[in-house]
Amino acid sequence: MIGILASVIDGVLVGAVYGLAAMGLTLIWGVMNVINLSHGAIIVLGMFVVYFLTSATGASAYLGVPLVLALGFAAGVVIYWISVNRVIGQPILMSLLATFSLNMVIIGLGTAAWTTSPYNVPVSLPGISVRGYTFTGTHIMAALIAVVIAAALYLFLRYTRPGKAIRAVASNRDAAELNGIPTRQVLSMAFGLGVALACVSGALIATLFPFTVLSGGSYQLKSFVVTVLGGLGNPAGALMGGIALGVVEGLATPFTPVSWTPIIEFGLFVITLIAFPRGIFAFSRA
Amino acid sequence: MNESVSQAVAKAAAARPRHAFGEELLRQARRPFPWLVVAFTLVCGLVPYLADDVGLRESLLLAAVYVTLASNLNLMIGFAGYVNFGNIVFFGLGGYIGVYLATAWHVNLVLASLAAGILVGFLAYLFGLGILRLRGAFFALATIGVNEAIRAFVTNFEPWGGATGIYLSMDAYEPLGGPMNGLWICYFLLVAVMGLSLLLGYAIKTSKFGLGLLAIGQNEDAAAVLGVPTPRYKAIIYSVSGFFPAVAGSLYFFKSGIIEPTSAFDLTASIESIVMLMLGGAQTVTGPVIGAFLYEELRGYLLVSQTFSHFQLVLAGALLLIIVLFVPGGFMGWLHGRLPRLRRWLE
Amino acid sequence: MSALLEVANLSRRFGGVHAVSDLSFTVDEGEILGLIGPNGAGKSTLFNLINGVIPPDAGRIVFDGVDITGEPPYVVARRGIARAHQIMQPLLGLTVLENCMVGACFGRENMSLADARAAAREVAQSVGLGDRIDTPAGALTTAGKKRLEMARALSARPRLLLLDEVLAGLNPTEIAHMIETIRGIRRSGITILMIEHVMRAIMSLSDRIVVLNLGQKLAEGRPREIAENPDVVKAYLGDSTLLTTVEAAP
Amino acid sequence: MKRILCLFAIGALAGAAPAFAQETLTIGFTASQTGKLNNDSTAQLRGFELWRDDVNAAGGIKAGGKSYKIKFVSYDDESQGTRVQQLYTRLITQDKAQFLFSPYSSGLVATAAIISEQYGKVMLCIGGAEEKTYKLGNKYLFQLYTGAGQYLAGALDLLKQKNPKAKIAFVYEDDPFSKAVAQATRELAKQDGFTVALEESYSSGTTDFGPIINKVVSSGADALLGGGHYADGSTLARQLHDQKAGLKWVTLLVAPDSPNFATLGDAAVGVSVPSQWEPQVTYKPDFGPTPAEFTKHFTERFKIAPGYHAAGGYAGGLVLQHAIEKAGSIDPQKVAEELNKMNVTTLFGQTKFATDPKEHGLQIAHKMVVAQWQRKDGKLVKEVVWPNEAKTADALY
Repeated sequence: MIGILASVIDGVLVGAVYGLAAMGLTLIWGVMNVINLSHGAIIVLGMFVVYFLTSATGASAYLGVPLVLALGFAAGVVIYWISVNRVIGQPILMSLLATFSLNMVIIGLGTAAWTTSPYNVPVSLPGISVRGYTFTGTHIMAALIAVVIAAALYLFLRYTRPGKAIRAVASNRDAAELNGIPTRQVLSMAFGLGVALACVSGALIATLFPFTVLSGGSYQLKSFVVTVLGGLGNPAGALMGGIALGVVEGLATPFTPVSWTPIIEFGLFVITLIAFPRGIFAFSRA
Repeated sequence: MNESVSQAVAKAAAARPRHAFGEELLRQARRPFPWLVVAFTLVCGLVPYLADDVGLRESLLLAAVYVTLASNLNLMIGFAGYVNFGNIVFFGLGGYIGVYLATAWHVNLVLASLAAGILVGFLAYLFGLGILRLRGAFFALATIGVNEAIRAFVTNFEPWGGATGIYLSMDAYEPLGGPMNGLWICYFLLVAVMGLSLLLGYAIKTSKFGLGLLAIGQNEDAAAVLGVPTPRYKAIIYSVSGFFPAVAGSLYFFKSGIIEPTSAFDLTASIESIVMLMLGGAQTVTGPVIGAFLYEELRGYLLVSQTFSHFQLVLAGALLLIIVLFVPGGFMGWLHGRLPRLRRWLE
Repeated sequence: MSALLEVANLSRRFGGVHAVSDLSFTVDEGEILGLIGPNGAGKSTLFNLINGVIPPDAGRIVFDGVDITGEPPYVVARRGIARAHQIMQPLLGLTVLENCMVGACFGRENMSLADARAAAREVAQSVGLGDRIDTPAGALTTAGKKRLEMARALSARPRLLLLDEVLAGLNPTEIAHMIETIRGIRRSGITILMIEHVMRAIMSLSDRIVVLNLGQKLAEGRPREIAENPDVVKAYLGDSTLLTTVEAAP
Repeated sequence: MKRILCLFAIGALAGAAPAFAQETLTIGFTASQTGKLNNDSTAQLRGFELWRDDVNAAGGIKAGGKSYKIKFVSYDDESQGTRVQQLYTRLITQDKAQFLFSPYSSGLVATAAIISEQYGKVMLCIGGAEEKTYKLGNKYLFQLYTGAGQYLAGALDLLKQKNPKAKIAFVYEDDPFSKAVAQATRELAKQDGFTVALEESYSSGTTDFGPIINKVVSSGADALLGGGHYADGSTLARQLHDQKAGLKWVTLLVAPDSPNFATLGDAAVGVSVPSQWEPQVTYKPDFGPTPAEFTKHFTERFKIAPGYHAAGGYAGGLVLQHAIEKAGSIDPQKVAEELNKMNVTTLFGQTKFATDPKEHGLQIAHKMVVAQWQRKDGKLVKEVVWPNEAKTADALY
């Protein structure tokens, strides 16, 4: 029994980080109807930024989070103007391919620079042990940061001028344009924000698990699942979806072989898509 | 003016005898394009054989597989406007079914491949019932989900060897006259599948069914109001677009001698076929051929080039981005724009 | 004249709003029935219900003696109901000819591709798009797209044509042109049910008019009766166009 | 016509060539320069390169009155099976490789083997221990490593000495090699009277072992056997340490053999590995350098101690060289016959291939050792702890 509980708690902790990873994807998707297929590659960039930061300065990985946010935002704005701006409003295939090609470029450059060997960010925090089960400090810390960032994003979208502009553009681009909102600038800001979130989640994941240049793919797939569970363009939903995914994984593992988890995950994904195309948690749209 | 309207409508109303199927076939046979496809297929099949060039054969074999994938993908993406990101699932499943039948049950390769095609077509129809209700990006994601779920399932499916996959013993090539002969036979069959895929694409493009698909691809709701039976057409094309990739998968993995989940359900291969389609030009029959050959050449060159082998992904990605941003019609779109007359010759 | 289309007790709600509520009327073979009412009266919803884009919550739709309630739009189209949309929905990437061919192929006649090509060419010619057959629909002007919308519906050789504000956004010359076209269509034996805001046009074209308000039938009758109906006048209170156009109507 | 031209060309070359025939022998292979097998494959590649440079420095391979300089043609297979077949075909058809080395890891070996067999090329298989490939009726494959079935036999022997009633958890990568090892070992363990407390496989890209470690804790296991390759194995070891799984014995495949494993620090202590070879072994080779000479030479060149992948790579070259020299020809048929007859000891230990057509090419003479990471004078070192006659330290349990 305690084994199941431990497994579920672990699921919640990791799920919060999944949720943060998905937040960037869902924000971009919801605001400009672009599924960012370079999401995984961007998560990996976040991982490497933290890696080089800690190995160069010896500083704690958590101190790097604000810097990762800032760098991610800047990178996102640049990416938007290079590859996304032209395909806004075009058929979905175009934006999928534009972002996918970006994915190839980032992964390709990353492979050339860092090979595909695994990297580690050494972080050690005291964990909590209960009856043989240990919850590591890094997991708890990552989950806490994820929740704080989710809350900050929620407040930003709700109560600040740029946040309101993003929401306005998301709900009706033409109307926003008519009201004098410079939609393209707002879109680039939203894209930058999405990329920044992806980078931060990558930074946090790097403190938990080893990673390679190719690690992003699996987190990207998980982000899709989370986004579909949580509903489009809904950061709060993404956090809930992430935790839901973590709990499902946690609940499943004591009863089935771990290798079955992906079947459960993707089965759930497809069924949710068909049954609730707008997401299970869509009702709580922020 | 009003008179002409009533006249036109009345004229259109006057019942005409329908063209019989045979007559339609005859009409198609008088057009140059199908013969171009046949000639191309023969050239592909015979040149490496006559030149006895195994290296050329291997390179053309991959190109033939790519053409088959891209051309069938075109049915979904180019015609029906449904972005199928998990298209490779047909190829992988077909490969598994074909290789399994050929090794465990000792079914003849051709029969096993046909069975794989039919079974996968049927499975696709069933999946389609579920996921074809989704539109746009949601459909694209669902196809990824289907591919990943099936990959995870096959990884755990022991009769198919789980994560290890199925290995062919060298005996498996004996019915084909040994491995060397077997490779040639697999090659000819794959080239034939490529030719048939192209003819299928052409037949659909020039048919009423194809017109209906194009209408769905442009605006599904409007198409339905115009009378296009959208659910049926979508289910049919999703199923049909799975047939030849499955046959090709069966032949390809038989030729390879091994099938395992990671290579059979490789999402990257799916996306690569989209890249080829875009490179050559969607909505055309020739586009996938040009795209596949160009891409295979490029990839092959980059892979073994000392200078670029580390940058192959970067270059391929940059190329794709340029196409998407500046030449969305691909090579054929560009060519047709330049030389509209060519439209009559190269579909 | 017998009823070609019979709508009985039709209702449809969106959330708490009654878009169409217990509506009944008939369209006779060969007539032009005008449908008017203020914005949000449920006119477009009614069209969507008739051609099966959305299913009704209650009520029946009978077309040519067959109950078509709840049938999907492509079945309805095959039975002989075609529609020109208020917001133009041309298949932008296809040419004018191909657009019309879609209508011809999948409409009532179920034509072969070759027949459809011939029919589409003739119809395109007849609505004045003859010289633009190979133009992609996306490249047409607004008026051109409206014509295409009509041509495509006509190519299906329907028995009943639903026209949703085909005159909106056209200049007076174009309107006059279109009115003649509509008259021509009726002469060729096609029954027409049309929504229109250009009162002068609908008053002159329609044999009968049904007035909708808040999803319900407010009035029904010949154009002149409608114009003098006090309920209608009240519903349009503040909308002086109705009064002036009706007074100006012949 | 073409033939005549060819003859003409050969004649012209022969006329131009110097009297002592110095020719080139092309050996083709792929290595995982990128991808998840990168770390393991690189070590093997270094073994190949060291052998090549040694041979060429000594004037090449001498066979039938000629001497052949070795030339490598190699490509990056990205650790993926799809690329392997394409590239091996290219090596054979376009680059005209006369002999082949295998890629690294059982899955890729099996994939490449199909091509080498289809074209009838001799392939020395170094990085693949799984046995199924040799039971498919192949004629030109020769395996250097001890087969997967024997991999963990030593670890079980050790465990029997320490705790005959140990509860064992099998946690292994879902790939052909690790799966074959785990399944064979599980049967051995049951015969030896151990309890199998848990059996879990994980996919190759796994980075989060939390769920599995929770299950290990729940199962109450004392010992963990399994792992896979470097990337996953080192992660598993680290997370076992972080989550304090309370195991008394951990043996992982492959990963702990790499010198890089020492970077795990405390997490590495006590982790053992079945090894094909360790620098401390004292085999007396029939030809080629001794283990000590090789270790010194290798460490000087690459600034890192050799693991068994490196030694295996070097030995693979030696075995091929020996067979060619004995055959006095580079005809694949004749070389294959020599390999069939071979029974030699190199720095890598004894090598002999099965000749029964049902398992042709399988390694039947080579023996393994078990090595364990221990702390000695504050430094992490890898000690041989089994078999008893070869051990350099006692096992930590």
